[in-house]
Amino acid sequence: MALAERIHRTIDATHWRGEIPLNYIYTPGRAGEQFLRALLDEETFLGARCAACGVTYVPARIFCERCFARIEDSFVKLGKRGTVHAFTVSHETFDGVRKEEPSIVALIKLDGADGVVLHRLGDVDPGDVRVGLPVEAVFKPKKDRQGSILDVRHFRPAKG
Amino acid sequence: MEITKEMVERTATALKLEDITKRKVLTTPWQPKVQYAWDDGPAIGRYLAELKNGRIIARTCRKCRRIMIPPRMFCELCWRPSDDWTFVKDTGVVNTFVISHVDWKAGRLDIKGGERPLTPAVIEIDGASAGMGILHMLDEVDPWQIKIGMKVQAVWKPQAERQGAITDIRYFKPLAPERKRGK
Amino acid sequence: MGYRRVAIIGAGMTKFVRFAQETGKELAYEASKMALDSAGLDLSQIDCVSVGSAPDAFDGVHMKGEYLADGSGGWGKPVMRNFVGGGTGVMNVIHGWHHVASGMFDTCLVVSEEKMSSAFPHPAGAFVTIFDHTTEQPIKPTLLWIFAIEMNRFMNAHGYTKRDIAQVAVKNKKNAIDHPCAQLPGEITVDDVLNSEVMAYPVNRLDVSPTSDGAAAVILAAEHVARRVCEKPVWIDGVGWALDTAYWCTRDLYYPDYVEVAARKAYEMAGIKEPSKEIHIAEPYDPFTYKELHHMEGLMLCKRGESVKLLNDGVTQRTGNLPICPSGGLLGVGNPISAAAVMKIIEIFLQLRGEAGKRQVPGKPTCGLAQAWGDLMQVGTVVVMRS
Amino acid sequence: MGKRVAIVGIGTTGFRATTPDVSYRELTYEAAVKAYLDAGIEPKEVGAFVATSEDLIEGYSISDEYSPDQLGAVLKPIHTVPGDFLQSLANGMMLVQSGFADLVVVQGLSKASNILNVGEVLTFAEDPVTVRPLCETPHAVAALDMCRFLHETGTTREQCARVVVKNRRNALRNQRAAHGTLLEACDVLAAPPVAEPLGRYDIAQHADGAVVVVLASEERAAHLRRAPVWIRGIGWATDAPSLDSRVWGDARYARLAADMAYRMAGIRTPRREIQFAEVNDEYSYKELQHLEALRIYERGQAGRATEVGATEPTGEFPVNVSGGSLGCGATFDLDGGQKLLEVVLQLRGEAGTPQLRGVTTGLAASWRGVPSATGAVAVLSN
Repeated sequence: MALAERIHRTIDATHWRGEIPLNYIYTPGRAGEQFLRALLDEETFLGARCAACGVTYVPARIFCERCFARIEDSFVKLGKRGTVHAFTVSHETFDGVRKEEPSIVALIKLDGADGVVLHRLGDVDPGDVRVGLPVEAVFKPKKDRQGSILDVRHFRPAKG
Repeated sequence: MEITKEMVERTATALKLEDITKRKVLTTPWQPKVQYAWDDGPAIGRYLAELKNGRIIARTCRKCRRIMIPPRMFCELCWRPSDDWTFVKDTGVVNTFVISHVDWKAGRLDIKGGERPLTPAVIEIDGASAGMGILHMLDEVDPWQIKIGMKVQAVWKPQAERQGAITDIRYFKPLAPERKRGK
Repeated sequence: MGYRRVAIIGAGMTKFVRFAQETGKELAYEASKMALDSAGLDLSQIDCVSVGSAPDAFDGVHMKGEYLADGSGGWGKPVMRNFVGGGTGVMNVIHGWHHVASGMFDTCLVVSEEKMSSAFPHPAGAFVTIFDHTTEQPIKPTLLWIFAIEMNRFMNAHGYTKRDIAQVAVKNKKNAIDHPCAQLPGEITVDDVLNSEVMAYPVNRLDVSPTSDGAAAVILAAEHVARRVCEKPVWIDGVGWALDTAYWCTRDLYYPDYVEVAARKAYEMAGIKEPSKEIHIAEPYDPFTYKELHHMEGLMLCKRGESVKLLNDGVTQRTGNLPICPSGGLLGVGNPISAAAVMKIIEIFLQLRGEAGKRQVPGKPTCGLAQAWGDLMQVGTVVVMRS
Repeated sequence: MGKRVAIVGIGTTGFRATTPDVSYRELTYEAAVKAYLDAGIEPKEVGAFVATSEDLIEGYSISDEYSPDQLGAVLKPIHTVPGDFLQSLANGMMLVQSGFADLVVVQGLSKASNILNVGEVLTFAEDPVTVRPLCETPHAVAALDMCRFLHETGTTREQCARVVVKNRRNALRNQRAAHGTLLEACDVLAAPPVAEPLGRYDIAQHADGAVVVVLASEERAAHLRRAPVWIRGIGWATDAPSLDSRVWGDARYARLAADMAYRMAGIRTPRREIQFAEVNDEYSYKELQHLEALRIYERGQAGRATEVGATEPTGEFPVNVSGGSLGCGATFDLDGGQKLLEVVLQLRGEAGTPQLRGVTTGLAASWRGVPSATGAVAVLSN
């Protein structure tokens, strides 16, 4: 409507294909650098605590989003244990392809943190996962770690 | 309050290129694959189809009497549907131009090694309303001989290679008299 | 008609650098935090946030306004992003003005950020995709071309030479020596510009502003708040913005009509009849040398074809009668697109308060202007400020 | 109390899964022509325009370049809000209230069908360092939120499925909707899982379409032909953008946005003072979660209400009579435009077959989709 003339043959309804051709390299930032290095070197999650708000963020960040205090000097090591805050059994990849094996994606509330880490669960049957399940991070061997969130292979039910 | 050097000192940490390429800082790469198929619609669809036929088509507005290229189904100035199709010529006049030593990736052309600079131009198409041009490339001319106001003509791909795209015109070249002044 | 008066009461910015270690969020935080501190406010006193950032393709994050919201002080607040390409920085302040002038909010934190270095090795792919996807991108254009195309037309129309225009780079880079955030300050000569690498004739390397990372922020407040919390509010007395057609090849690029339309609106609002006399200091957008001159003409700070004369006569020097880009501009301070234009707003803010330090222009200016430009040579955004 | 702002014209193309015969230009043009005709105005009378777009959705690096022509806005004040349509509407409202313009146009568009890989685009919105490398589907973000919502409120998957059944059936009666169909709850529950508990039918499919709205000041509205629909309240808010620190299981952004809109509208008991709503239901559970965040239902009660038919067109509080996002189609940042359109048409008595009787106040609530934590709310009255 609104046009004086329209396409009236299917064959004339054409399209043009294209893309946005880009490549990125991201720095993790001042806080992120330390967060990733803590995974890499110490197998621990680094958080940041805002004393005024009583909130512990993880990953560590340089500012408290609630009160805008600078918390760059209040980083805390949170270890690698926590509980499942929420989970999903995921059957598709991010580009929409059906996975052969579904993965379990979870929000992990690390002990001592208020925030959550998004990661995968492993060494567990989907049917056995529940909210509140205690879990721990499984790290790749040191030689395979690169300073990435993927240095953590997954979380698994905590032992003991 | 003045903004002083001391105040801004810690606001941004300047890295060197090699800090990134040699991973002195940690980095995470990503190459998005964002692809589209944009519907042409009647105006651009016909424009491309006629390019495949070796012709340039425009749309007219009866009210402002403009002959519009690229064609559009409405006149953006009169705010009414456009009226008719009309073919325009494949010749035109250089409105403005560039002698580019860089390509779209910001890569440098090897000018000293004899590579020809890219010479894009806005070309006012003959038969379209005054000042109505398109972006295209100039070639078969010494870049430094290009002048604003120069008459040019489309050089088409052979019919079999045309696919209904703006690149069915390979480039524009000077009309015959000007050509003698080229290399 | 009477508008609710809106003032700028605080400002902050990061250094502008080619590769910042900081994330976009962190840069936004540093600028926002400094702005809050300078106004003596804490985040709870901010009613809303306006985020300005140029293409998502620079930082490499879709919905960048969402991504930047926490670093911009937007947690749990009304946050809205605005976008007019390269014109976004000044638009962002205008957008903040919308928020406060409407009466819906009393304070607004206006934050602009750009991290162009994420696009690696160069954000060229982001530039090719600003052109029409079907009728122009297949020709593989680059952003430089549109500047070169426009500059050539501008030179041709007025008989300006590259030597004339090169003086803008000399002036602005020199001005930037006194700017603590500057990325590319320096003493250069006209010959340095003319002898620098040819990028795309008529544009040489030193005609071009750099690729940058950085952030800048200002705080806007309604009059009753501004008078209470701020000793030297700077008033936003006029705003204007306009976009021309996307069919850019059908316009005569020698003159920026869109800047004139935007400026007329801002002048009308500010009650300015003779801009060249009533405006004491200006920060027109200068991502490329010729652009400063092109915009001075569009802003009617001089007659068409006379901008070079003002430049030649030293009128636009920091010590001249109409200082232009006393900050050092994008050519000297750097060009993290939208943050660069907020830097211009900040420069006028500081100059009108007499707080520009070594950059302070003489004569106690009371009326200044900042302007930005963007898209396909298409958008003008103008703010007129008074002390 | 700000100056009153009215909607005096609205135009739409309606929504279809694909629109292969028109470009984004012509799609917007159609909605604009209709909106201006509806308002009885010419674009040259308009003081300012607000366009809505996100670059990666349009497939441009600076998509705002392409906003003026098809709105008749060449050399006019026009800018783009990369946000939800209702945020653009709020911006338009501010432009009227400030006195900058007494006639403002707000535009939104979806050409979702032109995006070949939506998952890639949405993943590109996730944090590049801490989330994106996992390469999980963006639907997982919604699924985690849903998991938490079900866990905290006791809402069931069946109740969510009832939302799908209702909205897609409602869409069958709405000529503007793209995805109407007859399903039963068991069909929804039996559909292949995408990210559990989300199955295929729990996720709205996309649609193309455009909406253009004309806003006017009270003085100007008095001289226009259409009876105004008043924007009584508007609100928008962003919760923590990072996945790590936001509230999961509750739409805090919607709660904050609604609080702002209700405050402006002077609404204390939304459930009583508002008669119907169009709320974002891009995922089935979102309708329920949003209704609770909007204080229409107590936490944990929206599922029950749905089960007993309270949100059906014939129920006590009709929700998404249009079919919502599940029935009309998900349209990215046109979401709020699709919701607003239906509320305006209902209040004018022009909704067609799904027309509710005697309604005077309605609510539109949008969400910017995963992984955002931003939503907007508008309260409208005739």
